[in-house]
Amino acid sequence: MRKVKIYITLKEGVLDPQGKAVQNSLHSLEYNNVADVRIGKYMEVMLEDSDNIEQQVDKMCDQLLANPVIEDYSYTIEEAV
Amino acid sequence: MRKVKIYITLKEGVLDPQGKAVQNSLHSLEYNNVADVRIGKYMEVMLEDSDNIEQQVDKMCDQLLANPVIEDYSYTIEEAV
Amino acid sequence: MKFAVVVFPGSNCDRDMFYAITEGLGEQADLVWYQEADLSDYDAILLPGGFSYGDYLRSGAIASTSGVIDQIREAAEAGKPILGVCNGFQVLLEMGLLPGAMLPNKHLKFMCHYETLTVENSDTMFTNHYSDQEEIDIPIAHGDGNYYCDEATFKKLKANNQITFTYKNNPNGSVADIAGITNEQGNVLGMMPHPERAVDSLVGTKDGLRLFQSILTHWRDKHAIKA
Amino acid sequence: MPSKLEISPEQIEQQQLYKEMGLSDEEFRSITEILGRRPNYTETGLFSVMWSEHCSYKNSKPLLRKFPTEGPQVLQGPGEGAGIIDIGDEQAVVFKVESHNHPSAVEPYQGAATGVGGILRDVFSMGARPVAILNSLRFGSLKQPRVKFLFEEVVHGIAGYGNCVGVPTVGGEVQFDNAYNGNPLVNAMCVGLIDHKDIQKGIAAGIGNTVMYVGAKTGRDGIHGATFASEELTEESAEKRPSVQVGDPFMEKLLIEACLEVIHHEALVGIQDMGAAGLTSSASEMASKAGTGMLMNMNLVPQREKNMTAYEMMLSESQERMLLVVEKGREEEIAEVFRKYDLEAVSVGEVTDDQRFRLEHHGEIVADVPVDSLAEDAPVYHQPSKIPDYFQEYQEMENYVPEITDYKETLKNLLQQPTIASKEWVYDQYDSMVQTNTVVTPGSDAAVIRVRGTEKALAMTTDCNSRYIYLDPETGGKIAVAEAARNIVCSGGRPLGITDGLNFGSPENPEIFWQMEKSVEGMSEACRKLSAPVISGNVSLYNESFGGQAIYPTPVVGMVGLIEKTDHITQSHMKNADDLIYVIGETKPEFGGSELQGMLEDRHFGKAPQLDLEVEGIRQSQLLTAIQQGIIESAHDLAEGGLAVALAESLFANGLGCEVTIQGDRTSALFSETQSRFLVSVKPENQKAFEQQIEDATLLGKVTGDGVYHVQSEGETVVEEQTQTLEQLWKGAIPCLVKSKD
Ligand SMILES: Nc1ncnc2c1ncn2[C@@H]1O[C@H](COP(=O)(O)OP(=O)(O)O)[C@@H](O)[C@H]1O
Ligand SMILES: [Mg+2]
Repeated sequence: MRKVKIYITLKEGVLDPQGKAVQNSLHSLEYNNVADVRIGKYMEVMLEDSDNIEQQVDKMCDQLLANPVIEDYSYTIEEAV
Repeated sequence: MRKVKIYITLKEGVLDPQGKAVQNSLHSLEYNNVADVRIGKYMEVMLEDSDNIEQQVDKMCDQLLANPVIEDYSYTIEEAV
Repeated sequence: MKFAVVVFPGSNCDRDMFYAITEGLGEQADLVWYQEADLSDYDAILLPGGFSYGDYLRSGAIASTSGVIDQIREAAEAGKPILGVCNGFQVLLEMGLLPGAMLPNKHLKFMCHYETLTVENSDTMFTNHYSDQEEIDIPIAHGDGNYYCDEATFKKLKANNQITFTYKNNPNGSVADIAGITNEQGNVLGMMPHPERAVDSLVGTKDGLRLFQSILTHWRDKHAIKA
Repeated sequence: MPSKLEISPEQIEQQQLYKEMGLSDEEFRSITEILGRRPNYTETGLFSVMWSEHCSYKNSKPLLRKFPTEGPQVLQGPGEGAGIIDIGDEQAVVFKVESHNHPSAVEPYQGAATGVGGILRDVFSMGARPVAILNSLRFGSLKQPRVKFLFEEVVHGIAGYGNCVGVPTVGGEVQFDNAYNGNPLVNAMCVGLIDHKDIQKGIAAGIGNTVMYVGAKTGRDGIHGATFASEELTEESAEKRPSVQVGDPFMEKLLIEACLEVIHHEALVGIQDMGAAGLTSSASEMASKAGTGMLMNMNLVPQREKNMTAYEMMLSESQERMLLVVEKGREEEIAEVFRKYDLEAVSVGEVTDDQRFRLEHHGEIVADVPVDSLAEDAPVYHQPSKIPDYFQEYQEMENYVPEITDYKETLKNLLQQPTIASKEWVYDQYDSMVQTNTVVTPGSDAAVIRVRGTEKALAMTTDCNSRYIYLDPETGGKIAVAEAARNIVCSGGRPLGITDGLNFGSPENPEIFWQMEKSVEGMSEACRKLSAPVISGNVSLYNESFGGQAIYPTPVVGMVGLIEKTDHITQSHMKNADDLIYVIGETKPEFGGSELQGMLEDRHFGKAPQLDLEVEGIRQSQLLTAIQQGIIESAHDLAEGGLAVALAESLFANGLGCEVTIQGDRTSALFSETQSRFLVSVKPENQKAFEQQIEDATLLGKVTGDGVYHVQSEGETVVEEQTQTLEQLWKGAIPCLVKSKD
């Protein structure tokens, strides 16, 4: 079994209303040293072992998990028990 | 400047309807080796240097970024330019 | 004229769309469950609002990978009118039939109320019953209606006259107040506001009915020419 | 909470583990008697949830019996998932209210969301299509950050769930008072429509028939939710947090469509949702109602987590689950219906003839108890009641009449009180229009939805001014019902019936039990007088925050009315310049519990406004007749803030003005909260007809087109202000409080 950790982030230049809102809230809680907040997704996908895991994950991300118009993705693959 | 990467995940045992739906969708796209999907949040917070960065981040997470009733969090802190 | 209303798991404006056609417009419509769909017999395809697959992951994303999508693509290529409203618009974006993507509303809240739209292009198969720059009142009801596209795409939309509706008072942060766009060919329209909720004056305005009448007029004209 | 089967019956008794589950010594003894032996761990769990207040109504039953529950229109009174009332043409309306106070106090988004999910299931499990949701909310002061957070998240949660399932949220109420600082109230009401022939019952009939389970898998969430809802909130509640349930509205939407399809299948015998106390209550109630027994195999229950015990499965409150009883041998036909919606229907047991409730797990019988002992034999307590000292004191107080010098400023301040201010910030987040039947969206008195294919429409509202009830529960209880009826009548409808959501503190406190008793008596009397029987309801007790401060007694009234013709639909907004403005009913100096009193004194005291149900009934029926005759342009009941506020609210939507003259004491004329009053506007040509039809109407003046709110008295201007200015204050108040940082 493999544990794939996928990170999906908004592309640079794409406005992040959620990140903005969180940043404002942090400021109002007096965390004044917060310079920027961007919010993305973090997924943990458990995959049964198979060949070409990387290719598969790339395809999943392109097809479904990320939207290439606004998002980038990256991932790491770990051995899982 | 520091870049804090925060990972927010649902506590074990808490229902993840989103993860379930994505898992089913991956199955219908014939990724049959997907055994489980859990979906959380990934945040990048840029912080101006200050003392006790860790303490600060912990507090932020407890107070606002994560919902301690159903979510866990972890983070890493990097030097940023 | 025969309309298909494609129903995905989690669609919830499918019946409203159905009634807009059958009672409002007085034409034929079927609710077509996404798995059983054979769309070849229909003259127009309607993708209704709602929360397909709970809007999990991204609004419209999961529906845009479901089996029926290929048929929708074919119908689009064949030049049939395809209308996606709200979640339907999101599905069209996720499919790539329309350019751009949806972000959460700028204030991060779901909003439901009437908005005034400006008809930016009355020369489409969806808007020929309106006049250019006419203002119409149509309800919105969405949480992810903040339309985004990059600069190059926007220029193209502009140049090709693909921007069909804009908001008079932008409620959600959309680029250039965009409320609805078509594809380059002009036969696929996606819009966030709900014309199907505005076809009967008892429950609101009738400003949406003319959108459906436009589709019908276009279809009749086309078939009259053929005949 | 330990969850091991190894804990022996002896240990449960000796270490009094049953107490942790909420059972008293007495109750444990009586369980032992019923069984003729000590219960094992699983059995103790079954009893603890079924005998909790939430499921058994053990403290409230004697009071609930006082409610009138019958009427020619009632098809199903209290007892099933929801009540049903005939609306003619072989159609009926189904409705019920439910509270989710405790879960919402701990996790407001999910607490509120799952509250909506639960009440929807109560309605569609009857076979009805849900057509509207309402919500009745109480919060503390928005100046407190925690309260602000609860408010935002609760609204967000209701929106998140209701919008997704495609049922319009059309109305409700939100009130703010310090009494709710530590304990918010979140009540949700669902209204459904059904054809008589489709009415379902939750029964497990037919020996040998199969019990099927549909929907979400069972996890460890919400274990002991029912018990939790029957306790006071303490610091430890925080520890019970893992019991928070997460809702899946997408699953719910699939369940709605699938269940409404499966009810037409002749192989379906009974259907019920798994609500509080999950599998335990649904299964045992279905068998008990049918006089049968049930044997379930826990290994077959779909499970989300590993190594779950029978105890955990039986007590789990995982959401979006339904239990069905199906003719033996036809399970596959039923499963087929659900499969279309990607739902799995699984056989988990069978109906037996022994009236016992038996559970098998890993080949062993892990519970074996008489069915009725769970569902029927819970103890009933007649709690002592005592008149609180404060009540005596308030009754003896001299009548309180505030001194006002600047009427305009007072009006402006009143319009910004969060309880009076526009709730647009709330209802804009709700999809109020999906299903395209909403004729009157939130913002008028009652919401109105049409019944497609007929000339009829349904008006619906929730109301409860808990300040009056605190001051005088009996009068306040009457007022709550009367006010709901006023809202229905103002919209052009005739009250059909009510559902009640009784939210109180601890019934073991005699003064609180007295509040319960008196308010139920008041409500009952009003229901009788106004021909609005109680067809369903919900009880939520132990609403007390850290430190034992009980909430104001808050018996929420959810009322539905029938509008015979859509032409009769009336709203509170005045429509045309030159229409005549009337107030119906005389005004007395009544300020006990008023919004003005709260604003000026920061507390409530004195007598509640009086109510004469006789007069109330006559005025309502006269007004309804006038509306049906078509001689009323707008109608609005006078509630919080009195005439001055009602007048302003009636002018806002269309930006009109008014030219009004008041008589007598100015403070009372403008701000008193005397009951049974209405503000109406009438076209000049209908003046005669109107005055003939309505006995005690006073002409106040007329609507003007200049957008100026103008009130005078004895030739002097008392208030003069742009309607738009007033509207901005009224609309801006809540968004401003939510945004403010302190
Ligand atoms: N929580 C809510 N959800 C939906 N609508 C609401 C809510 N709170 C208030 N409203 C709507 O705002 C309007 C005014 O509410 P309220 O002041 O309570 O009216 P009334 O005093 O006439 O009962 C009503 O139409 C009501 O349905
Ligand atoms: Mg009212």
